[in-house]
Amino acid sequence: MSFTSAVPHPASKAPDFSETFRRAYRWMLLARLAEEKISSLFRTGKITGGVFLSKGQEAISVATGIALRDGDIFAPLIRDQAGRLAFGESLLDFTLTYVGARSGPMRGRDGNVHRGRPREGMLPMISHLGAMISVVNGSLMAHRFQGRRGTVGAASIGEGATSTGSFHEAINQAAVERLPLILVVTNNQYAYSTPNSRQFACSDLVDKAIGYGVTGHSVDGTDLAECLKVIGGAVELARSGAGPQLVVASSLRLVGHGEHDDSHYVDPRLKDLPLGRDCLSVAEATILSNGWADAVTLESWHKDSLLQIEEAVAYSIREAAPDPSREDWCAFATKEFAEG
Amino acid sequence: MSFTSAVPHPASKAPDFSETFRRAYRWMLLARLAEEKISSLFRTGKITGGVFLSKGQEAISVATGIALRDGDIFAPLIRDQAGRLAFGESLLDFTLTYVGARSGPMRGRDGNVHRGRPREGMLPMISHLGAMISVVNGSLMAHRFQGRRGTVGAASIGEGATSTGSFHEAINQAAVERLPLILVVTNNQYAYSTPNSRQFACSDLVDKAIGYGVTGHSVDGTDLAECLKVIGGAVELARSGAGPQLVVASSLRLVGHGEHDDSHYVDPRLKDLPLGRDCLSVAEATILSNGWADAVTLESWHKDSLLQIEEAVAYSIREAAPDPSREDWCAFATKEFAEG
Amino acid sequence: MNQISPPRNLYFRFILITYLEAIREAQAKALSDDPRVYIYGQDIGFFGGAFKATKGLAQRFPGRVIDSPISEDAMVGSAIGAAIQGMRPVVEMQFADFSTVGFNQIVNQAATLHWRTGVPCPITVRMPCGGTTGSGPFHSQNLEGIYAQYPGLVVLTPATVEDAYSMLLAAIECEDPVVFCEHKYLYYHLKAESLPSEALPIGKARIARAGRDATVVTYGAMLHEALAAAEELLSEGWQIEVIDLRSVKPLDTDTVLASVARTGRILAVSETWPWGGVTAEVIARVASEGFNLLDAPPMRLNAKDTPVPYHPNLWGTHRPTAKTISDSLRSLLRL
Amino acid sequence: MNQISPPRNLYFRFILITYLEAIREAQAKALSDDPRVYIYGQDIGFFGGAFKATKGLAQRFPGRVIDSPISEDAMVGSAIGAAIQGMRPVVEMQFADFSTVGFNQIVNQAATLHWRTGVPCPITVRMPCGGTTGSGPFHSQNLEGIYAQYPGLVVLTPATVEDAYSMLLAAIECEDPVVFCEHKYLYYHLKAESLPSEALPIGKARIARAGRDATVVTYGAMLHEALAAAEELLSEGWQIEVIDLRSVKPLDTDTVLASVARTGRILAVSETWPWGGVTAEVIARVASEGFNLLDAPPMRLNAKDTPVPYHPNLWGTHRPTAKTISDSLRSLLRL
Ligand SMILES: Cc1ncc(C[n+]2csc(CCOP(=O)(O)OP(=O)(O)O)c2C)c(N)n1
Ligand SMILES: Cc1ncc(C[n+]2csc(CCOP(=O)(O)OP(=O)(O)O)c2C)c(N)n1
Ligand SMILES: [Mg+2]
Ligand SMILES: [Mg+2]
Repeated sequence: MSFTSAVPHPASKAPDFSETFRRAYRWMLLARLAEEKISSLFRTGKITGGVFLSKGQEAISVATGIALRDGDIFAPLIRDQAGRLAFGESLLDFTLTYVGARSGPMRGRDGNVHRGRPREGMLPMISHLGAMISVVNGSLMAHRFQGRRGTVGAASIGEGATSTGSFHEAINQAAVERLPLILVVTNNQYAYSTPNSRQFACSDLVDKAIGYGVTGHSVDGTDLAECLKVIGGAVELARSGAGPQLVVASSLRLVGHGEHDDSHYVDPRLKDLPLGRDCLSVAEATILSNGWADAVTLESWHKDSLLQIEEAVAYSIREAAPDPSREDWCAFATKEFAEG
Repeated sequence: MSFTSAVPHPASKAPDFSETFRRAYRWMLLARLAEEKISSLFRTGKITGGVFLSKGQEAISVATGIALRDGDIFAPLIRDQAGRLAFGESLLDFTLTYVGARSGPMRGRDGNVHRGRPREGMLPMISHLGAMISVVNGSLMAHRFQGRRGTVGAASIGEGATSTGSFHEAINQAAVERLPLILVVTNNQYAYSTPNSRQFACSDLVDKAIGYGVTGHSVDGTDLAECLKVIGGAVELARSGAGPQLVVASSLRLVGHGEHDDSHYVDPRLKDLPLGRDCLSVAEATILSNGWADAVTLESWHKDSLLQIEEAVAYSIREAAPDPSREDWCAFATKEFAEG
Repeated sequence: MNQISPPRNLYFRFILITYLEAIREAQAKALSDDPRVYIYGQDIGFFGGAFKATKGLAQRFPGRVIDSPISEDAMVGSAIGAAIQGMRPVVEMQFADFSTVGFNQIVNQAATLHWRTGVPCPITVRMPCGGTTGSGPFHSQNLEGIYAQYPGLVVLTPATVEDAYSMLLAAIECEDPVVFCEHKYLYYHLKAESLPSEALPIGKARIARAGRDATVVTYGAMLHEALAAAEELLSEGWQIEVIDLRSVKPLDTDTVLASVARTGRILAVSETWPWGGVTAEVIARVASEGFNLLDAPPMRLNAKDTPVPYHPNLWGTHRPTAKTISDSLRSLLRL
Repeated sequence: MNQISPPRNLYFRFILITYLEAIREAQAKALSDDPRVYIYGQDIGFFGGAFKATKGLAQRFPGRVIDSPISEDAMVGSAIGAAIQGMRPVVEMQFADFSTVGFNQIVNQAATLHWRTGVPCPITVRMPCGGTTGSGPFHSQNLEGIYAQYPGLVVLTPATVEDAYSMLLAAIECEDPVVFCEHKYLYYHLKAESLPSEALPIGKARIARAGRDATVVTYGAMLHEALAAAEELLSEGWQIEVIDLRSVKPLDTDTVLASVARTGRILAVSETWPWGGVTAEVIARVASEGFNLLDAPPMRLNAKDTPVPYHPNLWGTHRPTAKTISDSLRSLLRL
């Protein structure tokens, strides 16, 4: 997929960790600022429908997206802005879809987080939680049939989605077929308003791995360095033929379920726990303390991101809205099947 | 529920183990012989539709049924003839349903293993695997609302049904609600023709327990003594408030998936493994070696069972078949809703 | 109005009750009148539900308004078990669209139980349904035409504040499993001055507006588009009768035929997809049972045959509106 | 005939091919002609499937006929992913009735993909459907009327050996997701001498028997009941035209209207439940688009509004038969 220009392309030779970290950080920053922009547009009534933000989960998401390559499959969910960018989704796909422009990938037919480019490996989520995982499985089965080696597929879900039958059938299917699936479960402590105590009863979701016969990994989702190592490691394991990898990342949802939600139900004590940290500030601190970049550079990245976002938004809001009279109103690919 | 007369009622004081074992054995024997009778009727074309037998699983099933009491809930599946009898289903419910008599519990509307008496705690299975477990959960939630303490619910499934989303949602629901559910999974090595290697990838299905936060138990399903101890123990744990219990019993299906199936696909080597033993012969040996009964007594039990079966079958085949003209053909309980 | 008003307040003329509040009040009444009633669904407890249809109820009725895991199959399955044991469960789907993953328990377990065993299955599955701007393909669906095909299911589609209240109470009292299609578009748009103490029984349609020139048969949010269309045509001298089906299964053929007997013309309108569904059933019944009452070919108006679009421009064209309904009526009257 | 006959044998006049074998041969041909094709379902590999529809194929096409876990949702979901990546998956449901647990992937993921993204979803979901004696409520269902309501799904209902073969090939070639309703009652009952090399396209109905006095519109197993009824009425001097829809979505309204233009009378027959479904859609279309062609009220004949009964006595009354169809025709002709 075509990357936006914001971030230098990965060097062809294996990049060193600080370089990867910097790239990841810049995707996180771009995602955070882009989502803040959409949020402000939403508050001023310029966005129709729901707005779902990733705040607090950018590290997990970016670590997933950045570990994937062209030819891999990615099924992001509602809090994967950073991972989408890192996987190669252009900022315009994001802004055009949120404003519902006809020129966006969903052409105004579907919106916000439901965007994707299936042919390029970026699956467009349907709302039904857990439903995308088996679609990734099938993509990987296809690659196997086609003799395409070395590709992997990552699916992202929240802890709430682990209660769906679809999640269960899909991870078991991946295990039976020994597919290179990386299933990243972000445990952000809430499913909408529902706390973990009402969602599951195991002491740690990673304990599900053994019951499926897949490898399990746990990671502190607020620590980008950890996420890059653990999720990157899981992706490499899958790529090398070790079968499905279940990654459980802990974090806290630092925003409402959607921008309509004030999340008053969140237990304030959680915010003081390590998992309540903002992964972006943690990553920033890591960069500075390691001297991987100085404050001036960070500032320039920040400015640069804002510029790109302004550009993408300015372009997108000028784009034409969909025109019902130009729609063929036919759900079939075979147009002769259209009736009435 | 009313017990058939074959087997002495459980003494009100806790019966000693040998007594329980004898009762269990007699239900197993009755189930085995009753199923053989239905099988022969099927082969002579006297039974319409499918015939599904329990051979090789009577010990697991009876241990479940016998550990339950009046007021408990039981969701048997297709190989639970012994457990049904032990729980209190009359032999007539079995024969009347298999011949499709109007006077049977299903009145010819549904057949064979799909019978039940919901109000008496015996749930009538629908075919969709895994679907009965959450129905047991709800029954137990009702008891909690109603302040009925000390009841439990048991659901029986095969290892193949562990691949269904319904299984997953239901056991997780039971765990979250901490319900007194006993979920007995009989791993008989095959789901119809499908071997375990194509069904799941964990080394032992009991490893799923930790991922749900429920207690797990393993048991040799060919050994009645073990089944009575382990399943009986699990039921007591659930009754005492320890939450859901997952029991995984190993066995081998010693018959076809249904009587139409010659099960040529079964790996012959499995028959030589301990799990390939016939639980009925094993139980018989246990009885004799412990002197809990002598050969003459066993013989009399055998005769007695055959008599009951002949009686039930003779009665049932004389019963009237359903008469379409006497049906109201209305699926609603509220008859005014019937249309045309 | 954000908190629940204690019932008596509801009768003060100056307080207006929305369709959504009527649903909440009906649940409050059922919970207080009948100890067998409980509510189960995602985020419906302390949080009060995605649409606030249970706001305050968990606090008012401790332990009887329960948050479920994201497990629609188990949500419905457990309700069936509880109903067998004598409870009156109300299950809230967060959106009707998500009932497709609880589908099997509804259509194969709940719907068949009474016919198979003689034991009724009195569960109510609340399905917030229908289109609203910007909701897109998976938060806008109308599935009444899917569920109504299954024997044993009662499918209700309240179109007014009064019906939202009294039909939900009737659903909870009903011995049969009820799919309760509450329309999200009406949640806030509709207001009434008070809640009714009595109502038409399940299965009876209502003449929402009397007329003599043509009959519009519809339900749910489309009722209000149809009423607006009827108003518009009045200015052109046409008197349009509008029938609110209220219940699509059972379907009140008699009321529809009696109306067609007066008007000789019928237009059936639904918000959902054109193949099959309520409009096909209504027109097929009228054509076969009331053929000689018809002075003109019966007409149907449905949404377009695509998923429900996200963008308001597209959504506004996808579903019927007062304008497209009056256009259809004009051609029906010309026939 | 127990093994697969190599295709050439099929053209020997003395070998009769069943509907079931036609389905097997179509899959064999698709597998050998198109490397993108694979088959996925429970027990379909070494075992050859619950009905033996894939017998021998796993051996003939190693690695391309795959046993799945009992996971209908994941079975369909994975087929969708494979289709996006360029494959042509065929999914076998062991019984159509079990598709209710794979329902969401079919109606919300497969059906919407092309409209949402422009990327087609060429999957074929084979659904052994329909009643057979003693099969009961959960092994007898006909769900074409459920799936046809969803935009984006093609729903095929082959009624002959020839169509079972050519329509399955057409389904696999089709760019759209296809729900392929193969009727279990026809599996062994129907035989043909050879398999066709060409066929009508998807969406075209077929006049199975020409007549001038009335038109019966039906599909699947009911076609043969209708043909028997037509034969019976011939002895009474009536010439009944019988239309085999072949495809219920898209639905060939033109062929139906052209027939009604000749006969003036229509009876729509289905094996499934009376509310909605194919007969409602057919009659609603004819009534609205062909009103003036009708000399008598259009009629419908469906199964009774209960689950499908287990006992043969009840089953025989639950579904339409040649007898009830000819009775309906007699009253239609009297009208
Ligand atoms: C099958 C299904 N049921 C219900 C919903 C409604 N819903 C949307 S998001 C959500 C909460 C998801 O929580 P989680 O999986 O933890 O993800 P998070 O929002 O925390 O990232 C729910 C219940 C849905 N989308 N799909
Ligand atoms: C959801 C669903 N899919 C498919 C089937 C068809 N089917 C009936 S029994 C069976 C095999 C069950 O195997 P298992 O659960 O191991 O039980 P066992 O027969 O071995 O006792 C299958 C696939 C079904 N009943 N339900
Ligand atoms: Mg969460
Ligand atoms: Mg098994």
